Amino acid sequence: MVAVNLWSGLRRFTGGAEVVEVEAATVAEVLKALVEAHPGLDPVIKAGVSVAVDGEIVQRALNHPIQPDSEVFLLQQFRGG
Amino acid sequence: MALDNKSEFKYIGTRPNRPDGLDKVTGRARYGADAYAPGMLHGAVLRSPHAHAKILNIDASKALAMEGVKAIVTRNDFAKGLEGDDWDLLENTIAGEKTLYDGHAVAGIAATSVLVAKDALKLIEVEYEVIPHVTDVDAAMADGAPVIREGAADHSVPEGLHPNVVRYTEFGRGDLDAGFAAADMVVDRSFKTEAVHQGYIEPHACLADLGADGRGELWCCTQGHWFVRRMCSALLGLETTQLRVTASEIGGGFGGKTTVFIDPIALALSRKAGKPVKLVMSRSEVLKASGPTASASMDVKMGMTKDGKLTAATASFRMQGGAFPGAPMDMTTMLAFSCYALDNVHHEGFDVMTNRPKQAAYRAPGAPMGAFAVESVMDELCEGLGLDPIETRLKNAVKEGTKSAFGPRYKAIGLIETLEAARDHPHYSAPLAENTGRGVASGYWMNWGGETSVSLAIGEDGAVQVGVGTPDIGGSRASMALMAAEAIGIPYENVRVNVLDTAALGTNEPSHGSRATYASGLATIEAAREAIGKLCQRAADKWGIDAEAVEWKDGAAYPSGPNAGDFEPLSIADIAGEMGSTGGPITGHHDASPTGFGGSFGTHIVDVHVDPDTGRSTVKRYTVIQDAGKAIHPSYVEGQFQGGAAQGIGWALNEEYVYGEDGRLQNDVFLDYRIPVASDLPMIDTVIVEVPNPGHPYGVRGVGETGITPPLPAVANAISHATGHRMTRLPMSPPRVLRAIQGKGIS
Amino acid sequence: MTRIHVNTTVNGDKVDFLADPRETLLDCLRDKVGMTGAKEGCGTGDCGACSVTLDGRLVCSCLVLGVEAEGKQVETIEGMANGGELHPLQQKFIEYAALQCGICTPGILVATQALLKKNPDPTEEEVRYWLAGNLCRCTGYDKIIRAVMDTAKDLRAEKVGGDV
Amino acid sequence: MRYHTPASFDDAVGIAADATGVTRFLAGGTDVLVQLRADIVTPDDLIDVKHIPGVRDITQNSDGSWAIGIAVAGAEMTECPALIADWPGVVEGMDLIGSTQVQGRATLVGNLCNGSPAADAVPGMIAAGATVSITGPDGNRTVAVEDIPTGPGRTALNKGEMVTAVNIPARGDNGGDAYLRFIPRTEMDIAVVGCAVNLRVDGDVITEARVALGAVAPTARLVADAATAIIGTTLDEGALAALAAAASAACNPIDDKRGTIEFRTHVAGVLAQRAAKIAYARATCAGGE
Repeated sequence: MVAVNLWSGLRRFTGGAEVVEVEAATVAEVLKALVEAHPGLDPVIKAGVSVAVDGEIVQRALNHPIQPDSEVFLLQQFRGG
Repeated sequence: MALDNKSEFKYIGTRPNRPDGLDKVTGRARYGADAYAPGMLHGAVLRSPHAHAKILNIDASKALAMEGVKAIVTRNDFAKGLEGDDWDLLENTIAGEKTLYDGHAVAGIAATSVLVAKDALKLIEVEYEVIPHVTDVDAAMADGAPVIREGAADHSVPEGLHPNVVRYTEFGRGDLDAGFAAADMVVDRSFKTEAVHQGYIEPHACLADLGADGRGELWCCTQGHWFVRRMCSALLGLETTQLRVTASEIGGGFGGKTTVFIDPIALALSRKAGKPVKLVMSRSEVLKASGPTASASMDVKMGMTKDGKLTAATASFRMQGGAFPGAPMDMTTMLAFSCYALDNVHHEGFDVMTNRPKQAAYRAPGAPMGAFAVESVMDELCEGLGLDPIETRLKNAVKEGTKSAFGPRYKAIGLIETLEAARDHPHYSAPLAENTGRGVASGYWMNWGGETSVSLAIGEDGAVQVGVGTPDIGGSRASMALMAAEAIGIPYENVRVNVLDTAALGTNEPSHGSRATYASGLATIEAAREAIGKLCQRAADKWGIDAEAVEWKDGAAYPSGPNAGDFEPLSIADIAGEMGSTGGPITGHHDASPTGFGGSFGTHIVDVHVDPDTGRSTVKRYTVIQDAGKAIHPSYVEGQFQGGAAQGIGWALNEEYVYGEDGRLQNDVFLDYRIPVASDLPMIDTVIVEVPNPGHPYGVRGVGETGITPPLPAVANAISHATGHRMTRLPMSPPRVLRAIQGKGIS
Repeated sequence: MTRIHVNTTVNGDKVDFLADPRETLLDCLRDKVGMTGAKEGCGTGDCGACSVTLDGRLVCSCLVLGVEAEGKQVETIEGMANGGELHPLQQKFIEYAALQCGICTPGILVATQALLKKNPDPTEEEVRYWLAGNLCRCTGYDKIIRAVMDTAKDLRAEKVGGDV
Repeated sequence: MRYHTPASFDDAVGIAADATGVTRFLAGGTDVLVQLRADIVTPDDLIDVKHIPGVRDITQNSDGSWAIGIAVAGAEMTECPALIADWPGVVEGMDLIGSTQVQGRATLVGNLCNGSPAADAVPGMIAAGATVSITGPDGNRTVAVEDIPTGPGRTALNKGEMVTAVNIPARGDNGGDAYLRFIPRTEMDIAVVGCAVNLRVDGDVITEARVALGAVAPTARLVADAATAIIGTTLDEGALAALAAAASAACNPIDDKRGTIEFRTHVAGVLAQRAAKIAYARATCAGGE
């Protein structure tokens, strides 16, 4: 299981949980599992998010691997200038 | 992608002439407006004179009847049924039922000359019904404010907020009450910043040629032509790969050329007229109707112990990004406290719509506003507790392994190194003249990887051509050539770098997010390594040994050790000269969406003199210290530092969007939109700190954006010290500073 | 609209074109003479990207009408190098990385050349004030000013050397 | 738009008098072209005055007074040492307009006839006591510079009339003038406040003075009270305070994107003091500069 840290604004979609444990080996699997566990997150993830995996920020590379002990954060989508 | 841990570089870190230098000093370089096509028409755009109005009717019959007018387009000439971001983009490109801001495009025209097109614009009759408008962020959130668009708010917005609040975020951790209770001093302040413009000197320009069969070409100045291709295809209902987009030389972007404004209009005109159409914005159109940055209204509260340890921090950011969702409040919130280790921290952000143009990215989008507020409070805490601002920052600075305020732990980073370099810099201890204050501030930009594709090919003469997809805004072709030269071991002069068009390479994200040197550089190195593998194979074939027994060094293949056999080395030119007969062309290619982009911290020191009688501020001395990871071409790294500082100084002192009561932009020319001129600035000293980024073979961090983050608070802190009054509002224009000096408050 | 036949000299070459009197010299240079080195950054004389000299006097070509060029000598960035040999200012700008995007560079070079003709030994302050009408958004001006000061020094040394 | 290149003032006036639409004279063009470009004014007839003989001349008359041609560019004034020695403030005012490039084109008369309350060249001319020569369908007249602007964008010139020269009095002994303006940047801005001071001394006592303010009222204005405040003084602290008060009192500015009423009123006093000090220093060490 991977512990995914959400931002607190998402608690109202997860029944108050700010950390959600999911079974996942890639970023794509994390996102899929989050929506399965909490369908309220679907529009959030569809709108675009970034995922931090052990300090690296993944936005497009959904095949990025995740270890069971990885530190994973769901973040808002990044933009650059 | 791991760090090579290479300590010796032959080409990286040198300062050769850039490959496009000659073109740019002789006038040969071709920018957006420098393209001409046979039979070309000229376009012009009719724009709304109202901040907010219903379009009741558009009658273009008189204009169309004018001699030389070949096509007129309105919203009806674009794709139907778009949703989400594409709908926003189309609505911003050309108004639908309502005009949403002063300068919003209403119709486009193509004619045989610019003068005819402009004359014809005056004959288009538009019937408007003017409705109430709002341009200020706080006013737009207040009860009774005109609603820009009902139903624009997304899932993130809690109940009870004004419909103009379209996105909301909130995150944090720890126990704020306990944190503030543990503080010896708490500062709670409100801040406000005005919208500013990227101010690139080249207005948007394009040349479009789109056939009735849906196949077309577009030449334009952009930071990312694949973005342009995707956006234009969506707005015109084209198949993406039917549109070939070529990025011209680009005359500055700073984030403002990562989207489209006129390109879809030029394509629609071309499709309708059956001829190429050139469309160039005027400066006034650029200021009114391209994508300035957001303005912000902010509250920041921070607590500190008397020995300088931060105990808790909260912030609320209200940001308007024009008549569409997209103000960068997410980046502002994530990065506001990025410099400090905090156990108790909370952030809140509001994305608010107003009757202003749709904001676009501007260098570290969202970060400078947050840094202004947070670093000002940090300075006030240090001042109030009698602490040194650099030592105090060092005491709280994040380092490798620290949990960031936004969650993840940092990898190897260089904030402490920049602070130590600032503390030890002679500027920090130099005496100050009368009425002069010194300000210090730090800042961060996390950078970006993004989709990247690079192709590399060996020429018959052994020279190397590199094709990248990231437009060169500030010397990146030189950086790519240096990295390719280093990877292959051939002279810099033997590498040619070209920015390829969308038909020639896989998808590339724009040159934004400080990603070009990082991501295209990484892909260039990997593509070079792939080509080296092939070169070694050719040598191995020739020698009749295994490729594993061939070693590549200094641009040549060698047998690796005595066991491999005794062969004369084969240079890249030797192998290339025979490549046609030894298996064909030799190329390397790399596609990636790299994630290890690291991030770059900077610390700035500035001395500002304030005329006590007029409130006029003069920057007397400026020093930028920033972590580059590894400076590929130090001159252009310094250039990024200096340019970022200059833009930040402009934002701090005199740049602002001024809207009148009528909701119209009052300062739509460079005369009144006051960017710094040469005589406004001192030399800008730079110190390049190098803490290698573990996510790049040579340790590169993007350096483009961080430099605009510290200047706002650094200048504000300096003026606060020079005047004895805390400056909480930008720009710190003379009337505002004079009022503060006279004790009349900050208006 | 009646167009006017204009005869002028650009970088030493006689050229002629038909101009609507509303068209600026910048428009005419770019669209009729085919010289796109001068750029339009503002159209109101505030950015200097269109700098040229008119009978030796530095002007913004966006603030001169094409018809005013009748019988005049116009010098543009395209005439600055001597064939394949760059002017020392051009060479120094490349060496000093005094340009990033390069859109302001032609105007700044033309303006600087005019300065050094008038004042071969300018102070940093004089260079900054002379160039105040040439906006650069990329560089913060630092490397530009250094390149100009250093070129001026080289040119003075060359002149002294020549006299000896 | 018709473009004319008359070879004499008579021809120019004839064209202007016969014109039925919008007419503009073109000298430096730094305002006309901007207005044309921004679609604010597109003249039907544009009269280029630069082909009239003598319009590019700066002439010092035998009595020491100056006549400045209507097409003399700012850069040409700053290249005339004798004019600068006599009227540094007048030249400073002209020199502050726009960039080096704009200096290559912009003219005193253009700056005056554009009618901007913030015109930098105008307060210096007013303080100097300059006049303009005017010719028109009804003959010639001479008008004080301060009587030319009548409001933003408006002048006292009648249809068909045009200025043919600016006349600046002889400097005379023991005089000095200065012009200062306030702008947020160091260059390239429109004046938020402008102030010119012209004075004469006998020993260290001011015997004559003229003070003019720009950008603080619908037109540049001559402020008699400000002059009175320093005449008969050695520009001591009391006189400076009275000068500042008189200058501020004469302000009737507007709030706009460039400055507030409050700011302009205050800074007018500050600039009046600073300009007076420079003019006084120039007068008291006249010739020594």
